[in-house]
Amino acid sequence: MTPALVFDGLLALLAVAAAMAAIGGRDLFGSVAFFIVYGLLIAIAWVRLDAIDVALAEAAIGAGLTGILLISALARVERTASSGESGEGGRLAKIAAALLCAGVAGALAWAALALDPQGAGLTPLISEALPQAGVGNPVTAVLLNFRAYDTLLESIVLLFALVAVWSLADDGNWGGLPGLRQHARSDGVLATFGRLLPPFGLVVAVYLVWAGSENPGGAFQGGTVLAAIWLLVAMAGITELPRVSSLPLRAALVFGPAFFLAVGAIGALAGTFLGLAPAAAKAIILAVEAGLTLSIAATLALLVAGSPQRTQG
Amino acid sequence: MSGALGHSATLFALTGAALVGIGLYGFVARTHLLRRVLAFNVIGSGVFLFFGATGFRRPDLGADPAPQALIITGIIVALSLTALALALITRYAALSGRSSLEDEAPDDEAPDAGDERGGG
Amino acid sequence: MNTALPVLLLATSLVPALVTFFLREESERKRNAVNLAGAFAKLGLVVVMLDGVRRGEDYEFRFAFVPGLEMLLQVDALALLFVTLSAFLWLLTTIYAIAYFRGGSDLSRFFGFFSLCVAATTGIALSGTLITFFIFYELLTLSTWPLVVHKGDAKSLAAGRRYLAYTLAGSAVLLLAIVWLESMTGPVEFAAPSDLRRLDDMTLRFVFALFVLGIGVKAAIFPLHGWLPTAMAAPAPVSALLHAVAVVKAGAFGIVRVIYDVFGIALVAELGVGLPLAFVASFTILYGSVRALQQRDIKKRLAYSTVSQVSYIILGAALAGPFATIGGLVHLVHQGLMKITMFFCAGIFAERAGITSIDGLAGMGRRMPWTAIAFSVAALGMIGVPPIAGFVTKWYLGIGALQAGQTWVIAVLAGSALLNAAYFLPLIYRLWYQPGEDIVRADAQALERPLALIAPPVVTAAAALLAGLMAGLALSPLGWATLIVERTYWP
Amino acid sequence: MIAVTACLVLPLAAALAAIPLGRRAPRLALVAAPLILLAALAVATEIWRTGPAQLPVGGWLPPLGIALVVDGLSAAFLLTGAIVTGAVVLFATSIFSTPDRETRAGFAFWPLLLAMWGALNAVFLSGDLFNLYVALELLTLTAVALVALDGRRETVAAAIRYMLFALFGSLAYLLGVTLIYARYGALDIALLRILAEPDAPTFVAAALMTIGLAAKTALFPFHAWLPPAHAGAPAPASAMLSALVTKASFYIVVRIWFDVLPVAGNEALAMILGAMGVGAILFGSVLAIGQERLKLVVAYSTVAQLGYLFLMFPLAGSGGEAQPWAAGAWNGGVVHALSHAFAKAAMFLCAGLFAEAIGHDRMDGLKGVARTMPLTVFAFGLAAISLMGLPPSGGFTAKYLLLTAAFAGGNHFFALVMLAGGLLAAIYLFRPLERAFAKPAEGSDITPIARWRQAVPLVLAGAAIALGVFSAVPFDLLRIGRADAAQEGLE
Amino acid sequence: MTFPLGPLLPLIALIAPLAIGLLAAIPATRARSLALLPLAPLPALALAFFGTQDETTLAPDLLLGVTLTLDGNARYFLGFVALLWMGAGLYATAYMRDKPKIAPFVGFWCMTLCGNLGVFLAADIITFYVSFAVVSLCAYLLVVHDGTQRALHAGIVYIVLAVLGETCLLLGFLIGAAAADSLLIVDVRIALTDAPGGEAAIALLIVGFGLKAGMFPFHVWLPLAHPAAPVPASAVLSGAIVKAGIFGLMQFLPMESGLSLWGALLVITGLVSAYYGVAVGLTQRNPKSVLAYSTISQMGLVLALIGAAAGATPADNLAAATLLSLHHGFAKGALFLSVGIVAASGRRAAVPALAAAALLALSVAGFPGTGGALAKAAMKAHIADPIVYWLVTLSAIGTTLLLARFVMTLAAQVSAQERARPSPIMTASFVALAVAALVSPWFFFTDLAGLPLAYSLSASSILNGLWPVLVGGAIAAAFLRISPSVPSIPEGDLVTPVTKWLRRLDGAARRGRSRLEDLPRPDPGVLAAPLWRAASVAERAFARWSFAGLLMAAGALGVLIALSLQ
Repeated sequence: MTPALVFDGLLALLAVAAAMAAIGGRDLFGSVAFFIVYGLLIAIAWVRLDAIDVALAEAAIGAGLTGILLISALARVERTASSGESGEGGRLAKIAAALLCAGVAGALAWAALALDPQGAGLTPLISEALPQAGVGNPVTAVLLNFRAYDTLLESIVLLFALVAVWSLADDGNWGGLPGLRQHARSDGVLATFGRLLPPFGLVVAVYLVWAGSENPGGAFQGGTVLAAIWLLVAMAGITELPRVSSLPLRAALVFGPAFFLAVGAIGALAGTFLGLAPAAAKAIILAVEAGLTLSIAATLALLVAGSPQRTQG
Repeated sequence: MSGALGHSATLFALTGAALVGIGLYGFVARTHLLRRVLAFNVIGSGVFLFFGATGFRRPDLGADPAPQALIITGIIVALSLTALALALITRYAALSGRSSLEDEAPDDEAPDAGDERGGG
Repeated sequence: MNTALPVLLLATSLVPALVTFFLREESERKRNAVNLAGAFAKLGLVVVMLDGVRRGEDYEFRFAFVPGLEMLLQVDALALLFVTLSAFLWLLTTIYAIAYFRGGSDLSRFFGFFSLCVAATTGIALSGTLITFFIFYELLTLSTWPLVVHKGDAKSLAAGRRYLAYTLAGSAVLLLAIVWLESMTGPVEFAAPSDLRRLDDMTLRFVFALFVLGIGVKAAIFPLHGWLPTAMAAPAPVSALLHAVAVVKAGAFGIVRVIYDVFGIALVAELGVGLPLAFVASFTILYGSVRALQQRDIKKRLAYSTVSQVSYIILGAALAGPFATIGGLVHLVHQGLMKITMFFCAGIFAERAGITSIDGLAGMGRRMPWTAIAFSVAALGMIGVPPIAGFVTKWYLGIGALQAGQTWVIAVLAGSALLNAAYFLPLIYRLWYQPGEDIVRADAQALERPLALIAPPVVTAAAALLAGLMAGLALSPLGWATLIVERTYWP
Repeated sequence: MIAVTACLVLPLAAALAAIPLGRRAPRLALVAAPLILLAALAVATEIWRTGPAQLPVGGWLPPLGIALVVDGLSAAFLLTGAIVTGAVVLFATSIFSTPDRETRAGFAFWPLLLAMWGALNAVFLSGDLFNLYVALELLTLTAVALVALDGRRETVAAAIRYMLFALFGSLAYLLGVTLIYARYGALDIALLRILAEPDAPTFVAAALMTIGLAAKTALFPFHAWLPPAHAGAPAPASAMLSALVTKASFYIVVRIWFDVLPVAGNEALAMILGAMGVGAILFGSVLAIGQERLKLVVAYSTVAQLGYLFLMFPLAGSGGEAQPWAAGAWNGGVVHALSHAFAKAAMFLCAGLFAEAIGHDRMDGLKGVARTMPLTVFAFGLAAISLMGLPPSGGFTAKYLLLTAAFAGGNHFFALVMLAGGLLAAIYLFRPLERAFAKPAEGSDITPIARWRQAVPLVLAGAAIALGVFSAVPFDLLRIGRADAAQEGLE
Repeated sequence: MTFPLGPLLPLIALIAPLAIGLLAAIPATRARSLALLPLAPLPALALAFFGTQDETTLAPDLLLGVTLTLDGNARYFLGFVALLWMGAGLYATAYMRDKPKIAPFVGFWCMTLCGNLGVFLAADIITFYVSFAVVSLCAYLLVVHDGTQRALHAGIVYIVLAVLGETCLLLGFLIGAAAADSLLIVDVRIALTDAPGGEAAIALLIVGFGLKAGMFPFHVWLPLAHPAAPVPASAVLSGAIVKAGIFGLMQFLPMESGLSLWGALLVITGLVSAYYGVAVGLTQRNPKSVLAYSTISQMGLVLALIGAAAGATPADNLAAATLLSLHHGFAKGALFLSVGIVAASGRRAAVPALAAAALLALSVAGFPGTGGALAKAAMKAHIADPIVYWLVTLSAIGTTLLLARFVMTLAAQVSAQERARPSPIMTASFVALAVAALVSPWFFFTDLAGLPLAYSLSASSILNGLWPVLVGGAIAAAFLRISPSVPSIPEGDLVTPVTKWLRRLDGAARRGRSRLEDLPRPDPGVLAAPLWRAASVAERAFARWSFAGLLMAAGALGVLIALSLQ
């Protein structure tokens, strides 16, 4: 029982406990809080699994952003709906559900144990093809070169999630300002943070995107940080999120995936769709990453802000 | 060192499976819609953990980058779906004043005894 | 050229149908022109083919749906018999319908489906494979339903519902039979019958029963005939062409095809399924006549008479001797001519004089002489009074039955002839010899207008008379039926 | 192959461009649609000439990179999707175009529709399991958004219920993909076909993926989300949902079981899928018969028709030696999916036009609509013919192939269920048709609809019929690159 | 369209009447067609006299191939029938001049004539059947021509029995033709004896033809129909049309093979008809119905003669029957015309008509010297069986009595206006037929009776013919004086009870059916309701996510288990 294994064991137990608390909790806000804790524990687990990129993503998006979304949704639902806390469904249904879920988990465990312990997956192939990928970090290589098509689709999914969220607005205030009015006191703590943090955030985001090509980081993580900064500024009341119908905003949102798609199309004209010549690969990947970061930041921020609720400032 | 880490891969795989089970229970059994979205995210992270763990069976070669990339993509997709789900739920709450679907008992009124009250 | 003709024959009613659908409601002249042109063209083609087929030409058109699953339009003598009948009667019914519906509503829709239905009937006649037959068989159901519900009132909708219930159930059974057979023996072609020995006898009998059940619905065999009397809610031209000629004949034609071309007479005899079918047909003949006797509404009585008459064809096919077959086939034409005349006249009585029940016919002989004459000639023909066409069928069926050793059949024929007399003679008697109400109805000239409404029944009555009188001619229905039997079934 | 890339890039580019364009999006869509249709056509002709093709994206060969696979099956679905979506785009320009100022629905509809089209093409072309996951998620996201487009309480609730089923489905599918990768270290379909072996991880993966995709295809008993969702969505959206979105996940199930893991499949699995199919046909039909709202009838009809698709699994491989064509059941299932796409899209567009004309969606409001909207009723009729599986429609060819396979394989029960399904379909589809043909109720003012808008569903319905008549071409197309498991079945 | 082969005269003989009938249909030539009526049978008469015997004319396109021929007896039948139609036609031109509905009368008159001639000329069974049907049907139209209530009632009875007769004939012909496998009457007759169901066929034919010839018990229509018809029509009905039945029996009954059983039965029914006709005839008041019953009686005798032929040499009997029919045709035709004339003439002008009628009556009774005597002699010469011989001779008494009754009732018919005189054409036609009746047997006796003329002049045969007439006359005279009250049986005797019984049967059937109809019929909608309710409850359950979620998890496990059962 090496100390690492003990740590991992503890970590796993803690995560499972947090998850059970989040799921079984009586108070909804408590559950969300436990969920965020659970997210961080999982991020640590990723570090233990030597997957730093994923840890970053899990922390930033899995725990952070999803947490914020849940909390803002909770606030809005609490205001309009009478939601109380109590167990529902008969005892019989509960036991059946528990049994079935255990069954599914058991099946998964059975499959996991039956896997070949020496399975190496695609590691050898990737390391062999890495030199032509134009980037050092294998994860970014897979993300933006070997399986660039997945990432392209994924970015479009994110963008259209926003379009879908926007489409749930009232017809009345279409074209208005996303999200609710923020009224932070001008001299309050939030306002000071709003003025202090942006420069640091900006630096961190740019670094994350730039470093992503060689070591953990990347467009998504950088974009999330930028989004956080923009939200902070908006919450602090310093700037107002642009109207939904403003053209520059929409251009910014669409720019990332559109540029990526354009790169792909040009590649196709030259023979293979999304084909990046090894020489120019690094430059192109970085350009694409930059574009993606911009769009992802805007999209994530607006996702948190939600559909347009107000027509004037 | 490598041996221990090898074990932790299976450990995390099992944790992933457990998380999927727990998340599934929350997703299916709880009627409050926000709880279901939360449970969905728990299952999601469980699946990714399971996937990541299976990608780390050979610590000597380092974590397999392919699963990592796929997991990052998965997280973004999960986020998008969660965002849409939450927007729908908020809109539904605003329109109907309910936090769970009509045909399912809202959390507070369901009597403990007997099976679920259908209808509605 | 030989492959083009069958398609052309089909097109002469398919094209007008599609064109009429897209014509506006008001463009009546264009619509009438298109339909009449189609009818004349079809008649012309039929004449050309009659001559060709007699000289031994064969016209064939193959079109593969799925490779191996073929649509085959084949013009053999049997097909031409049916096509000639439907072409000739389509022309007359179109003329009749134009006059009948002067000023009616939804006419583009009506004539569209009307021509489509004739196209389906032609398709059924020309079909060379079971699948082609089924396709057109279904097209017939679908194109006749809108005609049955044409009036749109509750009664015709109920009739339409009942019609669909019967015919669609029948087609499901037919499809079951076809697929069951073809899954074992591969696609079945009429001209080149594949050996059905792959299935054991019991299954073959069961499949044959399914075939008869499926097609029997349209042939209005008892107990599948329920839809025919209720379908009388449809307007007169519909019940004239469809329920006297197209639909029921398609059913009878189908059974003839199944017995002669799919199973083959030897197999039918070997399986011993011919006799039960003959029993069923005979029962239907008598049942139909008895029920007709009880009806007070003219069209209902004619409908039950159709139920009984169509089973003559099936009886002829079931007895499967050369004479019985000739009798069955020739009755296909004779019954068509006679029955359509009576439906025309019933339509005229209903439309022009508002008479639908039998008692209303009193004294109409004087007021509407031409209609009454046509009706009487057709009625006498149905009873089997020579020299009108009906007796030729009864003669051949009788001889055929005796040669097949089934003497009981002539008793059925006699019984049915008496029953026919029992329910038709009172009509003729009322027409001519019972004094009409004294209230002064519009004088005869006013009632029997326009000519286009009155001419068709007179023409078909004359045709029925000629078909009987000149039965010996080579090109008469009897001559052609004999040619069919001598050329294909008993060379 | 430029055409394949065009099929992917054009819709996604158009979707992205539609966001900033806002009010001018309909014009963009009208320009993009024909181009994409041309691209799909080019793909089909390309593989018709040179056979199936595999295109590694970014030049990286699998298992490292993602490969786009184009064979007969994908080309057929691409082309069908292009035609249906093209028609929906044309139809939607009359509903979702607001030239003066941008509205919420006007802004959201076009990007979502074009993104959905891109997702569909991505699914049909992708040869990588995880890539299929991402494409499937984009499809589900846009679908849920389109369902909730109306913003009414019922449609948002329906969208949430759809989302719950879809989330479970995607998680299950994702879990399956992870297990496959963990087990074989590869995600490419062609590679996996060679590597696959029947062992624990593969079984768990296959089970999860099958149930996940069954939920997304709304196969009985996981169908309950479909009717409220498809009936609530605006007409063009529900056409896309019923015709194509459900088919995408069905396409993936076919890929998995016939291309990736035929070796893992066994008799028991085929029977379970068959049983669920039978449940769908019977349950969906019974519920469709009782509905009062037309869109709900059409939605439940989708639930029923999807049942036919899954009958393909138990029947595959039992083609029988008598049939001249190979893989009858597999072809039948696919042709049924394609003809259902055309017919259901046409039917939903017609339902939309009816709702627009009479102001509400209840069926009794349809009285007399055949007189004022003949083309729409004709289109609805043609679509109904295909759904009932009556000739000469695509539905019939598919039903015939499935029936023949059922009989050749000896499982008569499935054959009977299919025939019963056809009859039940006739009941619930003739209820609206019957009201359309009825006499219009007094005082029901039906606002007239432009003829060109009525022509769009007619073209789609015509395509469903043409698929039946000219089914030789799609049949040969489907043969290109067909998995041999399609012929031997899953055992 | 192949041109008919063989001599054309038979065809013309048939087509001529049709042509004239057609003229009547066209309004312009309607008046002239009545005038041409008597000429209609001319070609047939010419054929009878000059036509070559046993020559077949074939018209393959008509019907199923019409073949006409003229054998021995047919020639005589054709001849006297044609003459009778001409006479009646002449009478009709006068009779119908001022009456309404000339066109239908002339039209159906000609069609009946054509059918009648066709019966005698037909060589194939189809033409025979068609002609027979045409005669039966068109005769109906003549019967109901006046349109009175009595005529219509008579028409109904006539048509019902005619249809029954037709059906019987059809069945008989079918069995015969199927056995003979040919349409020619000659082959059919030979095949009938040993055909399967041959006896049944013969019975059916006897019923069919007997009904036409007024054989008991199928005679009921005759006394109703003949009197109801206009005078010329009744003359033809009784004189010529009835003979079609007789000729049919002569053509189809297979005499050669000694059909003893049916022969005997025929003789018995013939004699029964003879005596029954006399018995009921005596009770009648209307002279026409008396004549009708006399026809039944005379035809009974002819049937007996044909029946007797079965045993002995058939050819002679049939020839004798032809002679008997010939004489009866002329006489009965004339007598019917006499009724018309007497009715149209005043007391004074009626005397010669009554005298002539009485003379004809005597001739029918067989008073020596008249044509009737010869015919009776020819008949008696060929009856071998003594009992039959005596019965036949005694029947002469009955006939005399009946015809005396006829003359009495006729006398009562004299028209009230003293000076009324029948039109000369009427009397001319009556006289012609009367003379033919009295004289023609003399010419044909030798070759038809197969006996020298001298035989009839011999003492024994005269005496043989005389005494029954005298006895009959005496009884009639006695009856005249004491004029007892004779019970009056309604015309058509058996018809009234039978119709009452039929009406009761129909009522019962109608009541039975109405009870059947109001049985509750299950409405499919009602049956489906529980199914639909159960399905919608299940649907609501499936829609609930907590249940559906479980279902999906269970489904996944189920599939997993199914797969791992490998």
